[in-house]
Amino acid sequence: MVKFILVRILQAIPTLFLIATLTFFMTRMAPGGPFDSEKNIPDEIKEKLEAHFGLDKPLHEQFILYINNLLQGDLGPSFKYMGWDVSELIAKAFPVSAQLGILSLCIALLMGLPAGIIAALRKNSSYDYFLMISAMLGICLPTFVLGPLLILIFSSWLGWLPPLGWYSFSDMILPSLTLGLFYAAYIARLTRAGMLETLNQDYIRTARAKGASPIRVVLCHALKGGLLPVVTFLGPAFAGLISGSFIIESIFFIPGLGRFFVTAAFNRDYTMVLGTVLFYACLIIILNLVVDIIQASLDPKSRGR
Amino acid sequence: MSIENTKVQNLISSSTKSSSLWRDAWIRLRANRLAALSLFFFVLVSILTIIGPEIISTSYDEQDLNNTFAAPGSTHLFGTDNLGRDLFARVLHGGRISLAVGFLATAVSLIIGVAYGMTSGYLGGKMDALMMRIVDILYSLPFTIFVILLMVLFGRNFVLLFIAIGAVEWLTMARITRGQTLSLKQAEFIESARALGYSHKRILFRHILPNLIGPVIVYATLTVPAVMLLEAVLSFLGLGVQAPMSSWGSLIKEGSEKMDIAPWLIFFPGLFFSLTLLALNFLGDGLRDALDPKSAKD
Amino acid sequence: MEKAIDEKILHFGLGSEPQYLDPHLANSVSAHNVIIALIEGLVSEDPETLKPIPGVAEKWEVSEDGLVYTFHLRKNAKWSNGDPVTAQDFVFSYKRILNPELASQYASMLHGLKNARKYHEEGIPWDEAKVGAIAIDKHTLQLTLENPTPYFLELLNHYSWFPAHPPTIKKFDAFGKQGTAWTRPGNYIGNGPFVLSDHKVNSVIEVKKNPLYWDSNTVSLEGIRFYPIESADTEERAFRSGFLHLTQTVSPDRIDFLKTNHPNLIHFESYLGTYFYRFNVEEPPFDDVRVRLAFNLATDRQAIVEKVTKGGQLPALCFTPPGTGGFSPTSRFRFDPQKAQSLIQEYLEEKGLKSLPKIELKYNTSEGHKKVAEALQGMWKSHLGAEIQLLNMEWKVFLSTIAKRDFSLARAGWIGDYVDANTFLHMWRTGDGHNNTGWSNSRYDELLELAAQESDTKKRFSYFEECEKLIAENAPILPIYFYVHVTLRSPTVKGWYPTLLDHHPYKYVRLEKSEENN
Amino acid sequence: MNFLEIKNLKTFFHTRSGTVRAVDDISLTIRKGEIVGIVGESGSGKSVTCHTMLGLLPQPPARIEGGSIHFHGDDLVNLPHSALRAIRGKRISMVFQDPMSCLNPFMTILEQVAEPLIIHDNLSLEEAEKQAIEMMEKVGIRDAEKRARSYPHEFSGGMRQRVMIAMALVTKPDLLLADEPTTALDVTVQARILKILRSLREELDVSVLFITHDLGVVAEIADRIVVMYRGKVVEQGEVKEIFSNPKHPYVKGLLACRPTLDCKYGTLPTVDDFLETIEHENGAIEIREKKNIENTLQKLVETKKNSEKEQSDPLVEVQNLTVRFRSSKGFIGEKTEDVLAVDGIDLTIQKGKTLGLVGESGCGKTSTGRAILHLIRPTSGEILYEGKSLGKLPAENLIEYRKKMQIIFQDPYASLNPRLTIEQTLTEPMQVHNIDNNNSSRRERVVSILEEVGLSSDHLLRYPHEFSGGQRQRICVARALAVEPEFIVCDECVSAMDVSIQAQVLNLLQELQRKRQLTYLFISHDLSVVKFISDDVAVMQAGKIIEFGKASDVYTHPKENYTRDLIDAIPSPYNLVKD
Repeated sequence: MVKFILVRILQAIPTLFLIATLTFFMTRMAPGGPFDSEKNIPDEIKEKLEAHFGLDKPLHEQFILYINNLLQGDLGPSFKYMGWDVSELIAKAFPVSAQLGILSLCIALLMGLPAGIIAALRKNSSYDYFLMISAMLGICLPTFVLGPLLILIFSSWLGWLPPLGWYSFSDMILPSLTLGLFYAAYIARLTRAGMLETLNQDYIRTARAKGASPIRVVLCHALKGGLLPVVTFLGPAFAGLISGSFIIESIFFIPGLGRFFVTAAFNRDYTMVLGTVLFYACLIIILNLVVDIIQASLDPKSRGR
Repeated sequence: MSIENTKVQNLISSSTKSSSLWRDAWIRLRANRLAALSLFFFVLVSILTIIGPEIISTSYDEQDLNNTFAAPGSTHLFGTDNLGRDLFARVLHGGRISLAVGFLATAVSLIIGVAYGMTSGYLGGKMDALMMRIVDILYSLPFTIFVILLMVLFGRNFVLLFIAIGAVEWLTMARITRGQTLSLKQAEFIESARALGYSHKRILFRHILPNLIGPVIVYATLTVPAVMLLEAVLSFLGLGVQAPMSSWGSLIKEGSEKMDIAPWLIFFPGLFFSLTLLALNFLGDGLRDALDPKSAKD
Repeated sequence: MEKAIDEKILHFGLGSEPQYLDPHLANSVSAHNVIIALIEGLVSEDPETLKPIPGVAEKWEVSEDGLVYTFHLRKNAKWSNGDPVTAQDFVFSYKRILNPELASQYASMLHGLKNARKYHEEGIPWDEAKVGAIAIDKHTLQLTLENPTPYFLELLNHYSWFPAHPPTIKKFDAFGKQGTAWTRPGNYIGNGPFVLSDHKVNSVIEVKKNPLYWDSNTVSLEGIRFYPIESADTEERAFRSGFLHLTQTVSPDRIDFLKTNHPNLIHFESYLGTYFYRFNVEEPPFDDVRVRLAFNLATDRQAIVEKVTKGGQLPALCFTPPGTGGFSPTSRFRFDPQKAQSLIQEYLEEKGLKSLPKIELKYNTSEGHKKVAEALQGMWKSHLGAEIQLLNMEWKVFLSTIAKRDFSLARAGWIGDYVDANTFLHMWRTGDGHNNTGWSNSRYDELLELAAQESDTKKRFSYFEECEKLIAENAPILPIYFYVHVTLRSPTVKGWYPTLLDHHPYKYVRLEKSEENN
Repeated sequence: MNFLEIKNLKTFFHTRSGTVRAVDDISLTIRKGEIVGIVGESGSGKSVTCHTMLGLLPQPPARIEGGSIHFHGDDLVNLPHSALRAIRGKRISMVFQDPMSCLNPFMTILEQVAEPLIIHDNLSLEEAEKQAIEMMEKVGIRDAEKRARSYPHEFSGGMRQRVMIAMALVTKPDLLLADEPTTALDVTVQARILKILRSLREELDVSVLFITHDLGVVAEIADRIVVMYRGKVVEQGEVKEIFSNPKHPYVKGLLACRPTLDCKYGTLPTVDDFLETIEHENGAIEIREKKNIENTLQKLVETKKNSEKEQSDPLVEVQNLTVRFRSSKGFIGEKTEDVLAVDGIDLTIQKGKTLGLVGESGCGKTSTGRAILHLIRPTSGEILYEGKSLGKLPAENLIEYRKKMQIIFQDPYASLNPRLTIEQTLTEPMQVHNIDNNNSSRRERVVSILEEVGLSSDHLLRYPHEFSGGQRQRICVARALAVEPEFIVCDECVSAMDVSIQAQVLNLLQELQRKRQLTYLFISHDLSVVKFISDDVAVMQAGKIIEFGKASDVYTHPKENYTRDLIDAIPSPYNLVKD
């Protein structure tokens, strides 16, 4: 197991290097720079500005310098948020995104799993159709429609919940719900499919032949196998929740990593873009690893390895 | 000899009820009410969006500044938007763009994914391991992020959009194809094809590819809505198509801002978008059931 | 909101996170909005007229030739750590912003100071260059100018003229360096009515009342919370649900709705700015003045402001907004589609063309720009038969496109930095960094030079008038409308007046319960 | 005492394509302590009967249309679900066919064996586990205590089936339903499992309903036999009675068509030789005995006399063949495992003769077959075809030999490309090898081959899924014949078939051999079948050939103990009859 993890970590290094290189040159080749603004800066001032941040050096030198700093754990200063280091900003923004992600995931699981299980047990019943059509709607409704809709209903009309911000717990409900519903729908579908597949297995028949009650059959025998696809999905889902939450973060004005990334990209905040992309990549790699480990521990066949 | 031959011919023409798997699948698909309805709806929407803009009298970019935010009515079936443009025409036109993006990007991912996955699965061994490791590595790229980055950095460009989205989606396609190829490769009919001395090309294209198509079609059907959603997300960030053209995504984006003052602006594009996605998803599910021989047993 | 009123905390939608909070580096309106709460300049502004009133300087004298200003600093002006604000602090600040090492974008604002350029651009040491900023004693500051500048006192309200606390700057080694931590809460030492108490990036900037401020009795608010909400929709939702007292981002589509339903909330305030399009005069078809004039003549500005922007904007029939520093140019641009058509016809015949080539109109991504562009696209199509292709670009891409002059027609806008026509007309000089049209006229350059040396208002205005005439004749640009600031403001906010530069000194702002507010 | 009595039970399946009368009016009884065997071919309704008893059928599509199942006074058909659950696993237990898929891969063996005790007897976990381990020891799992916490995949097939039996018996039920419990196992393992079942019946005084398609097995274990055919019971009675004096033509046919070690026929009789079925319009089926069976059988016996072949030249020689599989799990770094499938074997296959290759699963016989055809690369060793080494041939010349050597696989479902019509499947090899240059002559050839394997030109445009298993195997044979081969590897090609169909395919293979002078390598785990069809026999164990010789010699005078064990493990009704 330790060896497996080590190998994966070793493999991550070239991946990260590749990502860093790609992103570095992509951002640099893009038109515009971090100090462009509508009121034109005279060229000499711009040159000075660039010199100030080492942007005047040849590109490859800048790259070597960046990688060098990266190896020492220095992601550099942000160009958009002057006076802050990229690592500081990520350290502040990531917990917010993670909070949002975990809350959404909890909502998604709490809604998706039971829905999926019920739909699978009552296959082709009206419950099943209702749940699955709702789930499909949940998947097809873009978050940027659902979000404003929920705000319209719960804050503008009913006045129950705040429309934006990330200051107290009540602020977290609407965004987590908006984000969670999509994944709840997805998980419901996955759970249903997984459960149906498992319930068709021969060993479920064995369990029934033992005289196990339907509840026991589901809980003790079917659930573990049926949820395996859900577990596989959780890794990418969580990564997606965190890196894909920029829409929610912008609608609800949440100071999460996604919003930082998008603003950074728009502002040509080179170091911030690089920092966030690398951070996301690390996160995804780690999450994939964690999911693989969990999956292996759930599946006795791969446990030995 | 020629007599024999005609006899055979006669026999062939008289043997009627031969049914290929495709036909069976088609029959099963038609029997699935939800999928059949979805297919019908989808075909209808496609026709509407393809020929609709050409035959209706109002153009999607014709402004009437004196008639902005008109509610749906007889002159403007779906009402008008902030510049007095006819929403019906815009929804039809937007659908054309959205569907084009959905299908072209899916086609890109399909071609790359199937070619890659089939090669990897068929070659097997070290090469397969290497190729799949590359896919694993690419999987760990934050791809949505990259698409946004690309679009932000290099401006929007239709071709770029397809490439970017196709580049995201082909990975899963490659994995599916590879998995299928691997299991097909071990199927005994492939082994007998090898025993019969068939060339690799023949085995790949005549024996493996047709048997891959089922799962690939299913996945592609499910990719189209995913791509359309991604395009909508890009539209939300202002990275969608160029004005005055619009996609459903950008129409929904505009509509969601005016939800409270002109609800029809979100209702109609949203309805079309969601129903189309719904139809594609149900169609995908239906196709899976229809094409999957396992479900044929039930 | 009730709670906010009791607490006297103003909630303010900032639009975007300011890049800098350092007055010598700041480059945006959002930075301005925060910095004026934290730092006070030599003079302050009257909240209604923006006329200079005493700030850190309690009084001042101007020499007869208009070149030497002597400021007497008030003795009770203090930094937020208790240090007195001295004349030396100002000199230090000017030296810092002009320091070439610092690479400040707005350093050129101080080029009006005598010999400031020598120090800033030619690298001559401060003392040798004899820059016209001298601290006569602790409380007397003498500034000498290159040219008589009638609007000099107004200029002083720009943050580039603001002081910074020298010991703090030195402590953080920020004299010649950007991106230091001195602007963080806890480090930030200012002399304004408020102090920086909290800064969560992308979430909130919070300032609290400064008890050491010399005029703290006037300050009614206990604090302000600034929210850098980039999304206009989100900001508007925030206002509607009572989360914000004030927002300045209002989608044009909503204006009608708000005007009918919430007339007490929506405010239209004229703003010192012009919305216009640039032609690239070096590329066909806009290399021909007739085409440029034809496009101008085919533009129904009245329709744009009435039907599209709807915010009470004025159609721009000249470039400088009327009444800028007392100067109102004659309206020369008009709507005459017949004339436009005949000009185009003439042009086409001469060139042997059947129709105009397809023209790309570039603008940066925004709902508002898109609407105007789409409306114009329609007008030009019907009046001139011109095929216009709209191309929206992400902001930074757009900027670099404009700078490279890779366009034939592009959106632009200009907001005055101070209340004088010069801030507008200046940019069309040959080779000016903001010109970007390729248009050059030696008479125009000469006129501006004459105006700069002139202290007689009447004569200056006649030079400006001639400049406007040259612009209208040559049409390197296509003015569309003069900006209006649309603000959504809760009726509980008092002491907030419409001003031309959208400056609103917070020390006069109050929050009061209002019967209108339900 | 009849403690289980099934009366007039009818279970139908209502599907979209019509009603299937899976169990059609059957009656049978089981007495205390008795082992009753239900025998029948696939689709005869024997498993459905069993599942109906425990209410395990998915309803719909299944529906019990009538009849009763009386068990200790309860009618299982009308029992409420909860009451039925209390009986399931407690008083009636069940053992299924495939011990791999029927054990939950996510639970330990112990959890699963102890579970019925926890469900029914409310035992504490400790007590339940203790009893479970005891029972596991009883069914012959050594070190049960130690191994109980393993997962199913860590057990071999035989061990898993023991686990299933332990799980079924742990609650000391009155009745055990065993649904083909030994079908997936090797003969030697099967023999051991049967022995365990017999002894446990004594020890626990449990009645057993034993379902199987294998007459040999049922003869070994059952006291009474019930023969089912097309949803009906066609005959039941004491084992000896049925084997020595079958009354129903179907039973007679079934007994006759099964190749046995002392098979007297040269060509196997088939069930169709004994009976004809007439389907009446109301869906009822009438079965009639054919006349002149004795004559037909006599002819078949005669074919044996001229089947002795003369000594001929070797066609294929295998010299020191070794096949090693390297399974590596990943691109870099991870473990590689070597499996030595074939360990330096020598074989000679004579022209026009059949070499039978027998062995238990995993002994390397399949790898041998594929290595001979170069479908997998031999790790070392030589394959000589008419004296020429195939290993040294360049790829393009190998194609020539592909024409001469063909293979038929076990699973006719997987060996046909489902997307091609029969005609496409059969003409494709001709196109590749340029046999006949125009399509009409190819079609003619295809038709004649189809007729040769017992199909007709009607089938040309059909797709594989429209055929039954036996027909598909005929198509596979036809495809192999399409290139006019000299040598065919038959890899377990009749193993998955019912005996009646197996007999037909074996007859077909023999007939083709006679007509076309074919040479076969016949790979099978079934010693009786191999004995029937082969001239020479090679016995394989753990990658090595341990015995090789003329079929008659090997079977009558096995030199190796292993061979003897294999032969002794064959369940045979005649052992019983002879007693």
